[in-house]
Amino acid sequence: MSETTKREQHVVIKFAGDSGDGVQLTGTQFAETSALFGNDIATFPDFPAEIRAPIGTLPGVSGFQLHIGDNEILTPGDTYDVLVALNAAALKVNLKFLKPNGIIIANNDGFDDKNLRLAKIDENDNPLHNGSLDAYQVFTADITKLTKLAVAEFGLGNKEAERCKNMYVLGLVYWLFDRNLQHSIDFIEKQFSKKELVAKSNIKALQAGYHFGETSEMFGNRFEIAAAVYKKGTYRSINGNQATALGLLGASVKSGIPIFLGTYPITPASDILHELSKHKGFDLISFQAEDEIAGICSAIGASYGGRLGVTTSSGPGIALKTEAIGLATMLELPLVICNIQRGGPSTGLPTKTEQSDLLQALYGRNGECPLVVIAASTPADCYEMSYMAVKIALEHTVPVMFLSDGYLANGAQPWMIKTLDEMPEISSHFIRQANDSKEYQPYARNADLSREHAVPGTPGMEHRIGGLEKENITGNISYDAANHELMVKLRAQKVLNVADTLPLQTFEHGNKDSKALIIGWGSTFGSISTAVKELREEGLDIAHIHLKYINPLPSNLGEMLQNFDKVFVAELNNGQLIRLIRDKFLKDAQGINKIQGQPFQITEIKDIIKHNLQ
Amino acid sequence: MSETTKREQHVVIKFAGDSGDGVQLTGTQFAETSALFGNDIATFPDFPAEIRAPIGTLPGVSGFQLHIGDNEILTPGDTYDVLVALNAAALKVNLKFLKPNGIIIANNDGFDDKNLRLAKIDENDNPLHNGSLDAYQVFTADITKLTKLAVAEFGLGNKEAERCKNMYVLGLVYWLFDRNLQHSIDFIEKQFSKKELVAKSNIKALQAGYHFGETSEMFGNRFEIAAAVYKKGTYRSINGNQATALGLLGASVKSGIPIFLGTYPITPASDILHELSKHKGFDLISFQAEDEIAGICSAIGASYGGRLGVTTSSGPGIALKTEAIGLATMLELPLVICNIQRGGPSTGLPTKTEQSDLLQALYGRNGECPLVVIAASTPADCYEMSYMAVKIALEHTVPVMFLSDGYLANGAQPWMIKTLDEMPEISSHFIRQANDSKEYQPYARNADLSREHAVPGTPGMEHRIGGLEKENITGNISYDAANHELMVKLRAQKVLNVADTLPLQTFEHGNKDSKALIIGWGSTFGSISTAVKELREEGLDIAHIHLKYINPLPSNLGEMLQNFDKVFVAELNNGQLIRLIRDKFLKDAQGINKIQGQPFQITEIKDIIKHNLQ
Amino acid sequence: METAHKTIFTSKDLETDQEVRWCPGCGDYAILNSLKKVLPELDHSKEDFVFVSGIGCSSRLPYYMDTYGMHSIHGRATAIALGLKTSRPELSVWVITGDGDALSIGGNHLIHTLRRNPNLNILLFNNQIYGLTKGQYSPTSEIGKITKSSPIGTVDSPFNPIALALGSNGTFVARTLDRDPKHQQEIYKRAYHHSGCSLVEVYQNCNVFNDGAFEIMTEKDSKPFTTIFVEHGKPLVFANGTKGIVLEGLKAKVVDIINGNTEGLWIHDESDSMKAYILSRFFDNDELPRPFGVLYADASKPSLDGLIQAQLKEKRIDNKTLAFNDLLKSKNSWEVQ
Amino acid sequence: METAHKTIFTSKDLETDQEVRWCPGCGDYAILNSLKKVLPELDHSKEDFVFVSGIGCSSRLPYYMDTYGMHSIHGRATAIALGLKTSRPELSVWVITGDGDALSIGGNHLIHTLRRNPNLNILLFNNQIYGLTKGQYSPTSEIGKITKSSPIGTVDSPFNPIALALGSNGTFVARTLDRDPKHQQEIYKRAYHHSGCSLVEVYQNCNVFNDGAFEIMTEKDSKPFTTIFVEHGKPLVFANGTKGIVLEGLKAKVVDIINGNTEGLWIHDESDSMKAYILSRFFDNDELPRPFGVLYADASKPSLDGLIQAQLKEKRIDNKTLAFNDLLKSKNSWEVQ
Ligand SMILES: Cc1ncc(C[n+]2csc(CCOP(=O)(O)OP(=O)(O)O)c2C)c(N)n1
Ligand SMILES: Cc1ncc(C[n+]2csc(CCOP(=O)(O)OP(=O)(O)O)c2C)c(N)n1
Ligand code: SF4
Ligand code: SF4
Ligand SMILES: [Mg+2]
Ligand SMILES: [Mg+2]
Repeated sequence: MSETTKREQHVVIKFAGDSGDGVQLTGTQFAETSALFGNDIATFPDFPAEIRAPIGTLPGVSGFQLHIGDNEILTPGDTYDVLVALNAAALKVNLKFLKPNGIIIANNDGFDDKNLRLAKIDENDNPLHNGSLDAYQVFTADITKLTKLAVAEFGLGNKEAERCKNMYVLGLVYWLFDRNLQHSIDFIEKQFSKKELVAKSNIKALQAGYHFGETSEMFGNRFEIAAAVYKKGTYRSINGNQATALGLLGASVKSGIPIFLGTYPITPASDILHELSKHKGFDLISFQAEDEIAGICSAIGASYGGRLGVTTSSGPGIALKTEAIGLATMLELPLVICNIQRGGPSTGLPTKTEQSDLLQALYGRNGECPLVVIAASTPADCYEMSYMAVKIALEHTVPVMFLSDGYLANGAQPWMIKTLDEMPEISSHFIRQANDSKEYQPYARNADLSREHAVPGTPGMEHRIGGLEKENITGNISYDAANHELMVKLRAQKVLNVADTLPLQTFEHGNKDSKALIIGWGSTFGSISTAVKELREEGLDIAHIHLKYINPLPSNLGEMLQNFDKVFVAELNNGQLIRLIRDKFLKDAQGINKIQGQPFQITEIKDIIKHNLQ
Repeated sequence: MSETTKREQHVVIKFAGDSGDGVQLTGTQFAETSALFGNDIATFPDFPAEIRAPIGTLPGVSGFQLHIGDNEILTPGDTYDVLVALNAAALKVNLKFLKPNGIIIANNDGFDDKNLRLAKIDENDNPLHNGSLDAYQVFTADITKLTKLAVAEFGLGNKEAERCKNMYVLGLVYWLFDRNLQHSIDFIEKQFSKKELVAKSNIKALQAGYHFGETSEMFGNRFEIAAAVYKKGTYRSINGNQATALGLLGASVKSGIPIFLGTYPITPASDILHELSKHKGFDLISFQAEDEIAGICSAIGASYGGRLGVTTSSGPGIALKTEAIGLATMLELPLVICNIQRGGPSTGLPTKTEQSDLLQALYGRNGECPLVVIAASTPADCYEMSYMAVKIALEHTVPVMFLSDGYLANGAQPWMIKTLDEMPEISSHFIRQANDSKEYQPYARNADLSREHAVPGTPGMEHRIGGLEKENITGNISYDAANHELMVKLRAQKVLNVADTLPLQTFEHGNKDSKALIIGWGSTFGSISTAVKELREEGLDIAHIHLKYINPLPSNLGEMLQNFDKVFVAELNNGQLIRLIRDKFLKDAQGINKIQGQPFQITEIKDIIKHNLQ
Repeated sequence: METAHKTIFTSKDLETDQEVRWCPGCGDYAILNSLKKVLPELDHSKEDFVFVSGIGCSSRLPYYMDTYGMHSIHGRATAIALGLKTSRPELSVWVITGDGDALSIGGNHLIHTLRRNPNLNILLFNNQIYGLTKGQYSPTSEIGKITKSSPIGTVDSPFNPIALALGSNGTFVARTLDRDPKHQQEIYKRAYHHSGCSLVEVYQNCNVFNDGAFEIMTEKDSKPFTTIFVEHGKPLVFANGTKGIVLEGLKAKVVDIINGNTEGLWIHDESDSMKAYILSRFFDNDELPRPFGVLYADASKPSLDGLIQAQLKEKRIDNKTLAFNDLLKSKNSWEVQ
Repeated sequence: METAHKTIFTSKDLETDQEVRWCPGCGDYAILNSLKKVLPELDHSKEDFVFVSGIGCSSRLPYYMDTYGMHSIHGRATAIALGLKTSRPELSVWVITGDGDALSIGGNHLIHTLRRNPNLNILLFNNQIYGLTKGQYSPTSEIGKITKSSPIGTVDSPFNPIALALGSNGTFVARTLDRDPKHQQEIYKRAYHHSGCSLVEVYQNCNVFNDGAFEIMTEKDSKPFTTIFVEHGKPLVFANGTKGIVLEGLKAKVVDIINGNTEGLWIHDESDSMKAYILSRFFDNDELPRPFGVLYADASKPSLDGLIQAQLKEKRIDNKTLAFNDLLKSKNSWEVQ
């Protein structure tokens, strides 16, 4: 073998092909194998809105972006080192983010006349041959043909044989990065345990791809990315929706209060439903309701009965739930509402990411109806934050809105597993047993203004609650003027009191005397943090605060902001958190906004800040 | 006659009784007669949430407050000069707002043991006899008995006879204020045209009450309130819901585009439906849908077809419409959404007034979904502002939220009628005729960013629109990143552009160099304006800005605020407009808030301001 | 499902300290009273009853019953009750709703609840009007009706709630009326004992906004001729025993009963869904009396809560903490030493 | 209602510049093609057709038809279409919807639209699955079904859409299937010509998430035995003429046809709502074939848009400005000089 090995600290690879080509699987497998190997990773799947968009077309391109490194990786990367393009459309769509001199691995068979036409490229202008890719290292192979040849012995039909090409490519890239095939072989065997020939063909394709890398001498060198240095512990790869499901479930186990999930499918939230409905063993009821309203209402009914009501959705579905969130606020029952945000308004961009439901979360209800709003910052953080959503809901007897988004939902990272013994205790306020000591008053309050809820079936505590204004303490209907004002203020204060139990805000980078401050929230953590780190390395003293608790805001936030003249608020929307910051702290904050259905690129943030500070 | 006449500039009268006693009618009649006489008036009906609350109880009390004067009257008044109490509960509930030395007219028959018990007053502690009312001028009569006697000749049943007592009281008070009975006699004759005996009995009761005032010498003096000096014109008395209905209808007639009202009943908005459904002659379709969602969606369908889609509701119903408002925003079709606000959150206080849906109006949708939001300031102003809602919706091809509230909805005032020739022109952007000159592009834009909508049936312009993000100009579905950002910004700018066509903001009182500024919006106009006027008379140089256009804000508002160090924002909520003011103008504004389901009292505003400025 | 040790209580124990706030003369009082009579006779303890309602005059009922109760939001009571009942199958959960609440805004939840068949008892107070919002037409108002929102008459033809319930696969569908407390009580007991979702349509007079809507079915003189009270296994007889119904093919016909001979008359069979449907369609034909009673009852379909509990039982994990920690690690985890 | 001067157009004129984005093999293609065949044969001009859809794979259809169209929000197409049709009764308005869109989130609008009877044509693409959201069960999925959201099987028993439509007082209820273009076209034409609300359930294969759901009803070998195509006035015959259906009392039974003798067989009568209901309930009985065709059609009920137009016509004011100004003054106005 003549190849050399290039050591890299981190590499970004983009697998792209037609949405029928199975590149999501290729990407996931590569990610998992790399994580198992010990790299840090961040992934970003990006697929068409259609189930099966027309084959070979530009809108039909499906992509899986993967960033692997030997130290902390916080984003899937701005630009790719390696682009794997299974057809012409995939190349055309993705080329703009390939680094200069980056590697292109192209499937010749995906650049025939038909594919060129579908990609709206002139048939006489095949980019693989017209010199337009001279700035890159291009490696081509007849991947489709080679795959079919490789699996011929198992006698699959033509289509089925062709479908193994994603494994062929995976093998090839495994070779390029010197990775072990075993994890993927195990996976294939399990996946196709009932279809022996398919399993064998896929394994053969995988191996053939690997061997092709080895024998064809097509690449000048291999890459080596050392394992990252991790703290001791047990790790797994996890995406945001899995982490959300597990955080909710874990909190339910820890608190001993089983979940009732009342929900309605919607992209990109559905996978939480899919995941949770696997876990009935935990006494979990998952109810796929007729619509979002029935979803949240059934969850309220369950909370009323002493379960933990949970509902999950995305923007359009949350819009439908707002009336019922008001009811839960009046009832002062625990409830967790997960909004996995996507591009809006209206149906918008269902498969794209955005942070544009924050104002809806904060203000989107009739009447004075404050809501606890918290947001996860990374895929793995969804575990902690959904857990916290449950904890706050149960301990403060309030509905809590947990915000995630499409980027977190589908993006994956290695995560050091936190078992339940490492998670905080959770108490709750359900009365389930008769208690003769004093008369039960449903709206009597604890010091933090939470209330005790006697669940139906508890003898001697029969009572009625509802959505009309209630008299403090007794809970009877009251139209009294002063009582209403009192109750509005109590409900507001109750939400504010949550801040007392939350961790104080800290700086991710910099400190209160830094030259400028950038505030972010939710899924932009990786991009902002990396951008700030790089800026700091370049000598700019920028501080970074990343908010996970948005209502109430951390109690020390005002103090932290005090000294700054220059405050940026970076969000994937047209300016929403910034309204809160300006309103609360009267800082002339400036927005860094992107509304493209895509996460921030690190350079985008850096450029704006540099431009503004110079 | 020994009585003297006291000249007053204005008097506040509260009629109160059991909700079965017909005090709303007494009040309305007195108001209309006074308006016809030429007084300025402001009314405030305040009734229980129940259809028929239990007779004689405290929650069963129904009240009608009326302020009449010989010059401009802007509020129903803080405290009463005269309290008419038809039973014990009515006295108990209302006494706290009677002025020292004020007049009480009490019906002895409503203070018997049973009524005292129902009012939770000790039977031995009748307030009419225990000296507790010594600070007032108390006049009592056996009104029930006197009424029955008066109408005995017509042979009505006991209950029916008793029911005439509201007319007896009306007669009595007419005498006290030296009013003519004719308007009420006409009214009774019309109302009971098919029940002659009932009509005769009521007229008799009315006259008997009047004569009792004259002959009993019970009152020491009569009041005289001169007619106000009005500009020449035709006047009528109008409440907010009537005015809203007429404003919508007038705009439809002016623009030539017939209304489709898709709605669902809810307090306090239902009367707009009731009023509009009387006017099918104007080609108006009123559709009482199965729910609020179908209400707004049918209106969107109608707008799509070239009608003027209108939907009306109150907070809880608006919550259900938010997803569809997003659709209308994406479709860029005209649509008017009327929110007649009530006390919230959730079902809240359905019959009480509040301004707590402003943040919902501004921000309560998923995604970046800006909405034009405008608010009426007085009952009569509902006519102009609902008219403007239509004008903006049609001319800018946007949905518009028109805000009113329970106080405006039911409160009445004299209004100088503005016929259509006095109202501004309204244009629209429907294409209904084939036009060969160029290819139709549904999302091509006019200078103000509005678009032309070819309605179905127009040959050669077939096209599809929807809630997914659309390519600019063509309207085709687009997931393109840059296009999405462009479209979000275009939709935002389109709303901002509305400000270019609106009147500039002016000061109601004071100017930009005044000592302090109070900003209000919507129905608080009367209270704030009166408070400021009085403060200015007392020597405090306070300015008042009253906003009717909230999104976009008037373009000169920032400039108007510039000089002020002290800015108050007065609202019937826990602080909503103030967030916008702080956010936009970074002014450390201070809230004056009341969340009691009741309008501001003038003194409440004055006290806070005085307290803060001293 | 019944609680093991029912505690004894009386109707009086069901009174609350809240004043009843319906209009004097409203049919809702009679329904409340019938319920108060029935509850003590059932197998649940007082604390195990829950009344969930939406919004409307009728939906105020829970405040007047000293059991557990929730007065929720308009149209959503069925969905809330479903969440509660599946979470706590040992409770006796009742939904109190109106024709607007259940059939207008809440129509979707109603039909889905019926098809899913949770063990709830739904009492639909049908007064053919929106009472609480002061008199607009409802989805059960007759076409042409003049109301506040239809000053020249409605153009919407109404639902037939019984037919709708049958078309939604309801497993227990019954009708009763406010003015017949005995019948009501019987029907409520039957609804309670039905395992699955029971829908009871209760004709209820709103004497303020729609007075007399059912007068001909409740007044002594006309009632015998306009109504028919069906009982399982008994012939369809009405008009004080002078008339009966026969089924000719698929058509119901009124016949005279001669000398008390009921032979050949339609024998009511609760379990026959086709017959139930034909009964439901008497509604469309003014010549036929309006049927009351249990029109359809099918005990064979398992209840939703039963099915859910069976799944939970089958899968139940004892040591959940252990299992959860294992679950965290189950998916390709790796150790870093 | 028909436009006076229909302009001629062909199926090809209905093509749009949008690429069709359904999965290869999806049943939706066949439905689109059948519609494209039917439209030119109807009485409206091309610009007078409007397709309104909700959200779902099926709801993408309007993009592929060069008529007017709106791809709206999930479940609300019927409500939007109602607003459009009553505003513009001269248009031919079609609703394109899926089993999730129409029966799950949109169930309430569907049943209310059916009872109100606007002259719309609703095509419900029933693939017994949520396609667009990648494979959760729908309200028509069979109980026990394993899907992404029901990994150990559903506990919800499904709707019978035809029974639901009849229970909602639908005036035209039909069923067809993607694999039979001729039949589809015939049914779509019938739906179009029905004055009132037409509901057509179309069995549609989702070959990605629920492949083969209707296979036994579409595949050559089994189709004759599992399906029955009903026609008004004709006996109920299936299995290539070897079997028929008789009605014994209220029960349908399969009988053998001897020597082509169809005497005594159930004769299909579209106007008989009871028979239609019994037909709808074949669904519950595996021994009976699934009926296709126009199961029920009642032309006697006036359409909502017709009733509304009649009211508007009756009340129409000519000089609206004058009338409006008068209206302003009508209520006790007074003059100040
Ligand atoms: C979301 C919402 N929409 C509308 C209303 C107003 N509303 C309250 S009750 C009701 C209808 C009541 O009718 P019905 O259910 O028949 O009850 P009834 O009063 O006749 O017993 C309406 C429209 C509301 N409270 N909430
Ligand atoms: C308010 C809202 N809730 C949920 C969704 C997500 N969603 C889109 S389509 C769909 C169901 C599609 O099923 P169906 O109507 O049967 O159409 P199919 O894709 O099977 O043709 C769902 C749940 C949405 N877009 N909007
Ligand atoms: S309005 Fe009608 S339904 Fe409501 S309480 Fe009064 S009588 Fe009863
Ligand atoms: S997912 Fe199913 S219904 Fe949707 S396009 Fe693909 S095959 Fe058709
Ligand atoms: Mg009702
Ligand atoms: Mg489907």
